[in-house]
Amino acid sequence: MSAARPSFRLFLRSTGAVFLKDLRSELRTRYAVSALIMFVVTTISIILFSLGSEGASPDALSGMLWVVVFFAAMSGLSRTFVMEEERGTTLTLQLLAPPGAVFFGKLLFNLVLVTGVNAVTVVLYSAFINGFVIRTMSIFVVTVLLGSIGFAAAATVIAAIIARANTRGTLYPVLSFPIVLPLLLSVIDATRMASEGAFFGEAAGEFQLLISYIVVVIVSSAMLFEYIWKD
Amino acid sequence: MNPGLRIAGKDLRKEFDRRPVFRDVSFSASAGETLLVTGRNGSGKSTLVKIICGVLSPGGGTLTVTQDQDGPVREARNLFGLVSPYLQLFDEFSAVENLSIAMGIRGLPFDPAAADGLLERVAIYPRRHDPVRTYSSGMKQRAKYAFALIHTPPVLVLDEPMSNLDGDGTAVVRAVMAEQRRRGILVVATNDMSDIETYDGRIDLNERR
Amino acid sequence: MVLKILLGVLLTAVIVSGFGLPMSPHPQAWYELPVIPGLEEKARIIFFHVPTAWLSVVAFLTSMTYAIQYLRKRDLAYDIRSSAAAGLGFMFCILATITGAVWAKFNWGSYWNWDPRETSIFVLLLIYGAYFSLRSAVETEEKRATLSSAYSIIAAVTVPFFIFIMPRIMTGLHPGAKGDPEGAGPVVEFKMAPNMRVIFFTSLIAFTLLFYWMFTLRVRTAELETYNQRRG
Amino acid sequence: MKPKIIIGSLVVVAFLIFGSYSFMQSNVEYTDIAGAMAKHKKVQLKGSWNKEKHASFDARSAQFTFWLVDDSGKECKVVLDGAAPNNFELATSVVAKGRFTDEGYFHATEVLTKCPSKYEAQPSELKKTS
Repeated sequence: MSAARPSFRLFLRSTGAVFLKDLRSELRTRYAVSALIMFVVTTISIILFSLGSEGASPDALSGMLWVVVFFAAMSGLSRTFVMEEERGTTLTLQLLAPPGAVFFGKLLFNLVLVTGVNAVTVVLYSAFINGFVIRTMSIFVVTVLLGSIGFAAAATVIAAIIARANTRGTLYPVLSFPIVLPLLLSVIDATRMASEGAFFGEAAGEFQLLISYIVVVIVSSAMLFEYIWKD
Repeated sequence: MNPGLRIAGKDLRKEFDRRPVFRDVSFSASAGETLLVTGRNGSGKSTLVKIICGVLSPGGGTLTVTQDQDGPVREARNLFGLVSPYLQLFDEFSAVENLSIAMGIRGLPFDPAAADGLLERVAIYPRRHDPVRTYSSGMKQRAKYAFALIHTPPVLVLDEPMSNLDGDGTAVVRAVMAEQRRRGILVVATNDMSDIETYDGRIDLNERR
Repeated sequence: MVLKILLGVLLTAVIVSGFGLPMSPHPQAWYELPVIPGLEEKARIIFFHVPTAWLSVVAFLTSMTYAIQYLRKRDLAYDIRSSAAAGLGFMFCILATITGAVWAKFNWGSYWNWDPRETSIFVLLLIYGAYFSLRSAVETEEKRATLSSAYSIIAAVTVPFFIFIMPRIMTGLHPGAKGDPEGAGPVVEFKMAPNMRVIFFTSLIAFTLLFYWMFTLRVRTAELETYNQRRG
Repeated sequence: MKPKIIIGSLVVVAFLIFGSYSFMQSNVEYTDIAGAMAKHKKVQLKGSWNKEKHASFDARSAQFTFWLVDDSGKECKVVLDGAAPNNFELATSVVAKGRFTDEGYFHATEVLTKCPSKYEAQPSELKKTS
């Protein structure tokens, strides 16, 4: 097809518009946010009940934080794409936006969603779980931030895949787990370092790994998205 | 308007599950012309419509769209407007919001006055601020016309143009079709020959299996 | 034909020599395998365990290569190859897991230890499992091919991160793991008596040929099946 | 289209390599007791088990305590979270991963044992036979 060369500014505008559309829709329906927050509250209280008066080792507690995050993310992040498919608006978006703008718009939305939810999770978790102490705040903050970006990146592309499949609900955790596992192991390790009181420099290796994971997943998803998105 | 505009398909074909839906579909249309697509259910009308609009890639063959040299150059996706039963609006938003979202995602400037004019024309102006979810199916169909026309597309593609419409609605659609014929290319996919008065080219998918 | 004869000869040689050659604490003749303290007769499983693990990785890479080819050319023939390789890979992955677990039971005391290598084979199993559940969840053939290709590529680019992260959080029992003073090289770099090494590498070659043969067979049957479906 | 794929693939490969460096970097450095005391960070302490001093497992705190001698002959107490590692008695040398605490012992999160190489005939025996 002969058409104008897509200009980068136009592309950014489309991306922003997709993001804003999802954000406004979420603010209006609050579907994903309420599900996510309820999930976080439920899992944290289950952890509280099962621990009872006994404490757990800091290692186990820093691992459990990410278990909460993982399952919360699994319950909410697929919504962006599944919702379009369920309401039949996938074609509408295909008509309006270039594939890349859809991908980055949705990625941005998931990023905002997961960062917000993770912030709430971390605050609730530190407030209610007694044995969970962070000695090196800087490591922890960077870990939560990079972890959120990584989760959003992996979740977005998997959501795009399962939205096009027939049985969605059960498929999402099955497909995500092997993809997210290296990220999960890495953030758990970094959180453990933060609770051990390691120096910021000691976690540099983890951060390097997290950053390269994020870039690799985002770049390869962006390349593959066009194929996933178009029938 | 749009004198250089032309769409042409050559030997288009599509398969699903290795079963051919259609093959050897060739056509061309220039500004001011109407293309009619007919064929019984399952003959691939909607598939061809999606291929023309660029949301589905053909299994083979080529589709060429030549833009008018004089006018402003548009991105490929902004050349087309589509109305069809399987196209859904974002139903938690109102009609006006849908139009502004569409223009935003297309990367084009949104003109509220033009939107209001369009909504008036398709007669849903009084309820333009209600969520689309609350509309009746006929109103949704009218809203889709506004959605397809807001960026004044050089090529307007109508799949089952009259579905869910009452007498007033069909009159509005006939006016839209006549206007599009003057301005650019009109593609209509239907089996109801009363939907359309004249056409310049016809693709009968029953012969293209 | 040549391939099948060669494969038969090589595999027979590996099986006979792997199981049959005597072990001696002081190997003198060329055919005597050394007795490895702590392993003894159990060492023989290495000729079969490592090749299966190797093949599950080779199959994964083959599957991914054909997945890329499919996305580029949109030809379902590549998807048949991609899924055939994945199917074989899944089978070899299960075999590697079982032989590994058996060996671990007799050497380290339990079937499963979450050693880095065990964890990575487990992840590979998960990926294969996810790949096939995705395939079964999509009805249209073209869509199934596209989605599973995309998934296998995404999975393939994240697998290396396991190799980067695993040794840092777990202690290795496997030879070549970081716990080993010899360093963190791949499995085959450990020291081995020369005659064992010959059998070991012959076995790797034989199994790779076996994979190639099974792969072409599966592709041919799959192609015949679709041909029949189209006619019938 | 094409250049996008090529550039994308290059970026993916570059960052995979970048990520692999994190793996090498994270190899916590090996040191002896004096070095470990001087640095207040996570190190890998290399030495061997002093078999004359008692090594014990405290079931209540789930910690294993033993004494480690490094190559310079210096000695220190090591407290490991968890049970004694595999083949601890057979080990020719051990590596403890962790850091020195203010209480003056080495707090290890992990202890690795180095056993004789596994797939070779015993070198001493080879000498005898040849």
